[in-house]
Amino acid sequence: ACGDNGGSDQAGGSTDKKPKIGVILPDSKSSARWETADRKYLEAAFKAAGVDSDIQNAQDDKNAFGTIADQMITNGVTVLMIVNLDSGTGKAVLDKAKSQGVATIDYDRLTLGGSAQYYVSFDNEAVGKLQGEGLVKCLTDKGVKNPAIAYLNGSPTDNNATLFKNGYDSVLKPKFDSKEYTKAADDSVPGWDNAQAATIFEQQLTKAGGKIDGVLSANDGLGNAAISVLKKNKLNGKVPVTGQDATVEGLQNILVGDQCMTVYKAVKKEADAAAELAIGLAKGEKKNTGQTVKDPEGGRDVPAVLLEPKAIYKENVKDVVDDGYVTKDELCKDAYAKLCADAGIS
Amino acid sequence: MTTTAVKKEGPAAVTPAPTVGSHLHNYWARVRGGDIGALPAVGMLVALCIGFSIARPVFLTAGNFANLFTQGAAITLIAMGLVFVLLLGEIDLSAGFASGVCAAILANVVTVLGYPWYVAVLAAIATGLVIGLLLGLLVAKVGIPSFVVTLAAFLAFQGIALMLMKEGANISIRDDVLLAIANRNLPPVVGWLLAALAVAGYAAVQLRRHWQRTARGLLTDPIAVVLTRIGALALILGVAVYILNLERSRNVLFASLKGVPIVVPIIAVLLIVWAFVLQRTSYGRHVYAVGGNREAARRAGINVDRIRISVFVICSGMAAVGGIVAASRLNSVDPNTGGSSVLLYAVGAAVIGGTSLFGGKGRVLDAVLGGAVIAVIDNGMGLMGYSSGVKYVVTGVVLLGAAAIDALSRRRAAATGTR
Amino acid sequence: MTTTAVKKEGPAAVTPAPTVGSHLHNYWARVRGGDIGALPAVGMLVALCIGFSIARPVFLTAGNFANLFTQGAAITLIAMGLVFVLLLGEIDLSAGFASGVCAAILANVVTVLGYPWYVAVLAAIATGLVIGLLLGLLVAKVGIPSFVVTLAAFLAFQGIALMLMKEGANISIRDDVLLAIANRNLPPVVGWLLAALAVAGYAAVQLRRHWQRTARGLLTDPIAVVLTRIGALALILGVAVYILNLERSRNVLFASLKGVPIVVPIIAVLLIVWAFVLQRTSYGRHVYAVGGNREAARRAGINVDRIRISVFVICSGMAAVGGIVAASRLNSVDPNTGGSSVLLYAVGAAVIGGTSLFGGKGRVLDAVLGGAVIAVIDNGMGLMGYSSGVKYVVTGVVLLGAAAIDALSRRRAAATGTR
Amino acid sequence: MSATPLLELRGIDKSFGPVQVLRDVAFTAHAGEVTALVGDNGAGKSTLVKCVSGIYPTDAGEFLYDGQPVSIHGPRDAAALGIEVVYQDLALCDNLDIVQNMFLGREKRTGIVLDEPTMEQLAAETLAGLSVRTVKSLRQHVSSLSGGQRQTVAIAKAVLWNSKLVILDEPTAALGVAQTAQVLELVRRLADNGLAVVLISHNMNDVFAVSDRIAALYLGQMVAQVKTTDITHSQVVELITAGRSGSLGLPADPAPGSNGNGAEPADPTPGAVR
Amino acid sequence: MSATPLLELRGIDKSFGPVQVLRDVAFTAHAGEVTALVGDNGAGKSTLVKCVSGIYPTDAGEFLYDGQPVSIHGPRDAAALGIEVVYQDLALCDNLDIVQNMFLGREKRTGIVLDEPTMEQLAAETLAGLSVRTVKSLRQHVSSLSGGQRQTVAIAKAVLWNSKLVILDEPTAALGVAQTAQVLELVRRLADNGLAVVLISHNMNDVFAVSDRIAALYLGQMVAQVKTTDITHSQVVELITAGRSGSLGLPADPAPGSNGNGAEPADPTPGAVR
Ligand SMILES: Nc1ncnc2c1ncn2[C@@H]1O[C@H](COP(=O)(O)OP(=O)(O)OP(=O)(O)O)[C@@H](O)[C@H]1O
Ligand SMILES: Nc1ncnc2c1ncn2[C@@H]1O[C@H](COP(=O)(O)OP(=O)(O)OP(=O)(O)O)[C@@H](O)[C@H]1O
Ligand SMILES: [Mg+2]
Ligand SMILES: [Mg+2]
Repeated sequence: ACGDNGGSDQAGGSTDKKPKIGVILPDSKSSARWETADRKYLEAAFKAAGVDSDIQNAQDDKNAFGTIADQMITNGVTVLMIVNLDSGTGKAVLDKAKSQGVATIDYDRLTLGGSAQYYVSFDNEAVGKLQGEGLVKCLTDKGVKNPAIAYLNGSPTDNNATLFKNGYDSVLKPKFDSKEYTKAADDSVPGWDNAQAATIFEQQLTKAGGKIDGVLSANDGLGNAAISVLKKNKLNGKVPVTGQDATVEGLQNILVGDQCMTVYKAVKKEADAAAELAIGLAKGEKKNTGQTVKDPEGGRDVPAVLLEPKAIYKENVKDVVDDGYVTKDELCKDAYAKLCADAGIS
Repeated sequence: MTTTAVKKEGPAAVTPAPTVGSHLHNYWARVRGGDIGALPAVGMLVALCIGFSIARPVFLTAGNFANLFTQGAAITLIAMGLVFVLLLGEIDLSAGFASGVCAAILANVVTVLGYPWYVAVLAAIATGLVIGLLLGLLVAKVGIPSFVVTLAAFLAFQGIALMLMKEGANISIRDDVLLAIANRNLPPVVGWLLAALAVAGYAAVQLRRHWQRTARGLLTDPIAVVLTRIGALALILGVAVYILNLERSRNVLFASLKGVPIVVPIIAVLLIVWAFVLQRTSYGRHVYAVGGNREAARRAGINVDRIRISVFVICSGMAAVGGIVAASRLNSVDPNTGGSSVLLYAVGAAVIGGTSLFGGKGRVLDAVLGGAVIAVIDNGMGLMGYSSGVKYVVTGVVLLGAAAIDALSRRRAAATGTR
Repeated sequence: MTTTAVKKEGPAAVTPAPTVGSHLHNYWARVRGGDIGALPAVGMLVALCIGFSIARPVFLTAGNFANLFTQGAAITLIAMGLVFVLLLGEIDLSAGFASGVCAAILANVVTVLGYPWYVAVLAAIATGLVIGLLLGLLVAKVGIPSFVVTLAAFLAFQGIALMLMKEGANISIRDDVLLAIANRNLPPVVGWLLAALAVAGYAAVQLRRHWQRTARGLLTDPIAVVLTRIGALALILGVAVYILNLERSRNVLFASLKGVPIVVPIIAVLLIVWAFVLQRTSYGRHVYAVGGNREAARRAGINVDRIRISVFVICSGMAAVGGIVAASRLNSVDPNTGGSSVLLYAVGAAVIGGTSLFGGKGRVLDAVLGGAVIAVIDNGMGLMGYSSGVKYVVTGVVLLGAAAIDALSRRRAAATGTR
Repeated sequence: MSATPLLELRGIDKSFGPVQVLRDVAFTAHAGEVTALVGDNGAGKSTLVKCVSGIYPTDAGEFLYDGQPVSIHGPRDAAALGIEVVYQDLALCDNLDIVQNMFLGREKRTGIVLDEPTMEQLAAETLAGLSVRTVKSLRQHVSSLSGGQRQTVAIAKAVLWNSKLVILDEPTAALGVAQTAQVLELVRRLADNGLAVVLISHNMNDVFAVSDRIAALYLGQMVAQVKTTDITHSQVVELITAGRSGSLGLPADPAPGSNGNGAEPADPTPGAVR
Repeated sequence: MSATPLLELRGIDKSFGPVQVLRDVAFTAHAGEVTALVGDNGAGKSTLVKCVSGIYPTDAGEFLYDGQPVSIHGPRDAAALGIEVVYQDLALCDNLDIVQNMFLGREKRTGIVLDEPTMEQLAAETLAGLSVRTVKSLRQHVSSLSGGQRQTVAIAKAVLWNSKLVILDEPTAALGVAQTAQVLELVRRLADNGLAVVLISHNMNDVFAVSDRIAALYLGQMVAQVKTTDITHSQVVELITAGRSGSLGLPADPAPGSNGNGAEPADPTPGAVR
């Protein structure tokens, strides 16, 4: 659906050209959502509006990120939507686009000091906060006294991991300070790599002499790694584990009871909102979002659409399916059919 | 033409049959001369273990000992295959992602398509073999340098893994047999049985060889040395099995946890098989020859292309096995399986163990020892509780320190002129 | 002892001075014989450009041409340094993260500490040199294999970069001079001036050499060939500068965008300097000698250790330059700068260009040509709009295809017995 | 010797890129005879041998083996025909020991397992027959051998097998007095046993001591192939250094380099850089 | 020759791991003389040379140079003392051309730039003096040279410099008749110009033709060092193969291998595997 108008766009004014929207996604490894959900929903929205689009993924490579942006501008996009890998790179791209008269949107991640027209996102700190609260809830349900908590943070080089951590720290740190909870371990997982996460968690468990009562893991993949180790020690289900992204695997773990909760971000809503704004920009319209976010670095109030992430427990797994984010076929395969039925998923 | 009288069968019989004393003396002279085999790698391991035990006493527990095996298994298996490629002076950058692709096939076949576990395992290994065949053909027949071929494969396999995962979703593995591979243990009795079998087999091979050589009047190690070796193996295996058969559950009420992890016999069998292939078959001999001097091997009538292709097949096949173990350990496969540092660690394991990147020098045991070094470092560092930045730095420094032990103990080799 | 009369000064004068015709004839015979120098790499580039231009006509625009340079600059610079290490048959896995660490130093000095840009640049490059010295000492003096040393450094530098970034935050660069490096262009006039200067310099060197050799009665290329070479360079540079001086802004109302990107003269100068060092100084000669046969070099009295250390210094120094350019291009530095595929791409660039991993064979130009191949593939793939899985696969296949062109054109070399 | 020669070459041409090394070479080797191949340094002797053993492909020319035309595409083809070669550059694997090198490519096995004891015994016997007295152990890597010891291993490797044609490229260059005698005796014995032997040597004493025929190469051209009894020591030297001697060799003068570039007897002329 | 020898070695011992290769070796080389070093294959000649040139460290022993004790820690030290060596294994860089190899480590420069024309001219002259006639271009990589051509390059490389002691380890092994004559002439010329020359060779004719003294190594021991005029051809051969000849050499019998393991003249005995 793209590239069919390339080549001839050297000369100035772009108003009479067919609008074309470029989207740069960050990677496919920190979370599956970018390729499995965002791409799908955005493509659908653009198609419905009849605008051309070019969606690419930088694969966690900042150099590639810059290159893709160059290429999209060269390719003649009129609106550029980015999920930055970090604010610095993001800013470089946004500035370059601006100097070429290309409108820009920050998607999911705000580029500090940037120049995007809009910001559409879930609040990453809020995600972390939900995780922290979820863990507290599960521990309370289990009635554990003075629980020992292990952190499995995201990649140390990923700024979002830091934001998530800020979120759950805001919930849990007071409890550590008041000695209500104990922090048993706190490690980051390089590159969100699940295999390394398993080793890291196994060592956390060894170091704590087996006394870990709750795992705050930053996403479902890391959570599953922790669960695999717990299973090996026959502790699965006894130690609550958190997650994020509402992956099929994560939801299944929740249904079985091995995982306590995940955070679901209604990507479709986010994608639809962003697509609407982008299509508007492409057609030269300016929309009012009714909300702004302050860019602490640039000191600018960025018009924003902010969506609420949602905590998912066993009780409301159904909501994710109802949203169409995962299908019943995927989730309720084989052994999970009965569990699905129990959870009211039909 | 001076025709000097040359005695045909000289004082060959005069050469004294070695005694235990002279054997030890010769061994010590060899060690001082720099021909030290596996000693430095073992030295590294011991030094690391002592260091970590002092820093974190929990390192020395039975539970942690058992963890070591499962943590290091996948990388060790991949490294074992890489030894073959390195022996030819080639490199396979794609081994990591090849294991990822094979794991993805496994997961798809068993979870998505719902076939039984053995079909999935066969499919995964078959995929590995096909991948290896492809790489080998490109290297040997088309003549592209293996670095470039496998760099291209490194990229392509990442893409294939993503596509097999529908662009990024994980696939869970729920099959009990597959999960058992990296997560369950042998019943204690079976552990003892296997250990006894291993010792008996080793004894049989060693004694048979001894008698055969003695019968032919060839130089051989004294029987006492042979018996000592057998005894040493029995002791090591005995202690290891004993420790692994200790109860290591955090809470016996919940569940009992003891026995030799299932990956251990898997690694052991593969180690024996590949060591046999390299040391005792003409195929293995040819691998060394091609790695040592490709032109000489060609002139000796060895089908060099076939050897070159075969090592890639073995390497990717072993990568598949590694991928299966990794998938079992994580209970799932994701697009990053076999990614990040897996490849570097696997090559590093082989090299740390003593395999040369220039070909012609290396053993499968190197991969296991090197893999153990890396697993111990990883394991120990996990107990230290550093922040990620510090952890990286300390890991690097520890690795360097371990390698320095090796390098310094090998320096004598250079000093005495042996290479 | 038969004392055969041997004519001392034989028919040396009989050897005909080569004419243009015989020169072309000899060149063609050399090409057919497999001695084809840079031809395959150039062939690869042309094939790739044609392919992408057909698939996406926009590939051929001036704007895209300019993009190519800034996109490939950092990797090319790192690859240039790596050529030195590879020439010795060593490897530097840490070059990528070394560039990251140097970039982190740059950012800290200029942004956090607020020093002027030149202090930061000096600090970054000095860091690179110190890193190289350290690696070199460990390899040459302690005797640890370079793969292991730089694997450890690869880990440690990741950690250091993280620590310099305070565990994960990124540091922006706001300094205009630094930002200009990878983001601004030379005024068109300056571009023309530099091109003229380059052609004049080349002509001077070539003609001086020609006259010198002719004066001494040594064999030399005919003057017509020398003049043709100079003319060809003038033509290529002229066309390139002309295209880069075209207006390539998408919207002139917003901003004008034309001229040679500033990185181009930076790369060109470094290319000339390093090519000079390798081809025309005794240091360069010694690098080749040590890489070709370390023992022979040692016996010839070359200080092998010093050469080994020096190449690591050059490599890390160039990595620092690459890091600075990368930081400039991205306006910021984060702990991942120099990570992901940077290293593999940089080594790949050198190898694709024709540098051997076994040492003794390679040129700095290889790194530039190989870097160009990788940049073109990356650039072209960016225009195709594939999903990430497909993109990886296609990139791998394209890379393989390009390398196959090279391999097949070099096959004659093997067939005629030259290595 | 009217019987068909075991090996016959006709019109062999070989170039490396622009340099023609062999031109229109004819050569025969008869069973039961030692044929000495002589020529100056760089005359093309080793190249000719490598063409015969399939290491280099030829540009033109015919191979007849036992009267039958054959084509040899690699060392394996040559070995299959019963051709064994001791190369001047020895071609041993430095990372393997003496026994392993001697049996390389043709290991003795029981089942799939290498039969080391048998190989060790055979190797010891063969080496003993070659007067090697200073080798400390057969399990020594060949990289630690002296020049002469390496050469002996290479020779032993080639004569271990039942072959029909043995080619030795300067086999005694690095050998001591006793060892040289032993090898020459071996060469004679091989020929007497009915094998065809080709011996390349710069030592005219050796050549005259063992050979039945002498073939002389001069700058890539075969200038004469005659019976040893029909030629004198100094005639051979003349053939080697000047390409002709009396009625033998190249036709009298008109400049030896008349039929092509590249092969004239030029003193090394400074070549163009690059 | 009562003057102090240019090079004097005393009591040199050298072992490789458990194998002792040189034991208590004494050796002298006088300026203006050609000293031939002879010995069987594996006697330790090349090892002795490598000890002198600093490639191998010695286990024990003294070096006197011009009467002064010196210690040589590497080839650079040897070169600084004016010692030039042609090694048996040649030690050329295959990836460099002839000129580059000949000037390796001692390139001619103008400023920091290599002076290629001068090097090319000097190389051409030196090679012409060594009777090399088939080298096509001085810019040819040495990997493409014939065995004899390689050897000539190695010799030319060593004699290009103003040195005081030139050691040649079997320099004529691969050379043709004319080239051998040329090298022997060169060896004599060097000595006549006041250099000390050490020549290792297995060819007794060559040894007697040019040498002033003969030193014989037998199984790592120096069994005799005598004037060439005081000894006969067959005596030298006896020294080489048996270690003694009449009053020369090792003391009469009591089993030659009495003083140590490892060095007795054993036929290769099958060693223990591993
Ligand atoms: N691979 C090659 N590429 C280019 N030229 C080569 C190659 N191999 C050999 N030559 C050239 O071919 C000629 C013949 O070489 P060859 O090795 O056959 O000589 P030879 O007769 O064996 O000499 P020698 O007695 O010195 O061993 C030489 O001039 C050599 O430089
Ligand atoms: N690096 C080494 N390691 C072990 N043994 C060695 C090594 N180098 C040489 N030797 C042994 O030392 C002995 C002497 O070797 P050396 O090369 O000095 O002999 P040589 O007198 O030069 O013989 P040749 O005439 O064959 O060249 C030989 O038996 C050889 O096997
Ligand atoms: Mg030859
Ligand atoms: Mg020698």
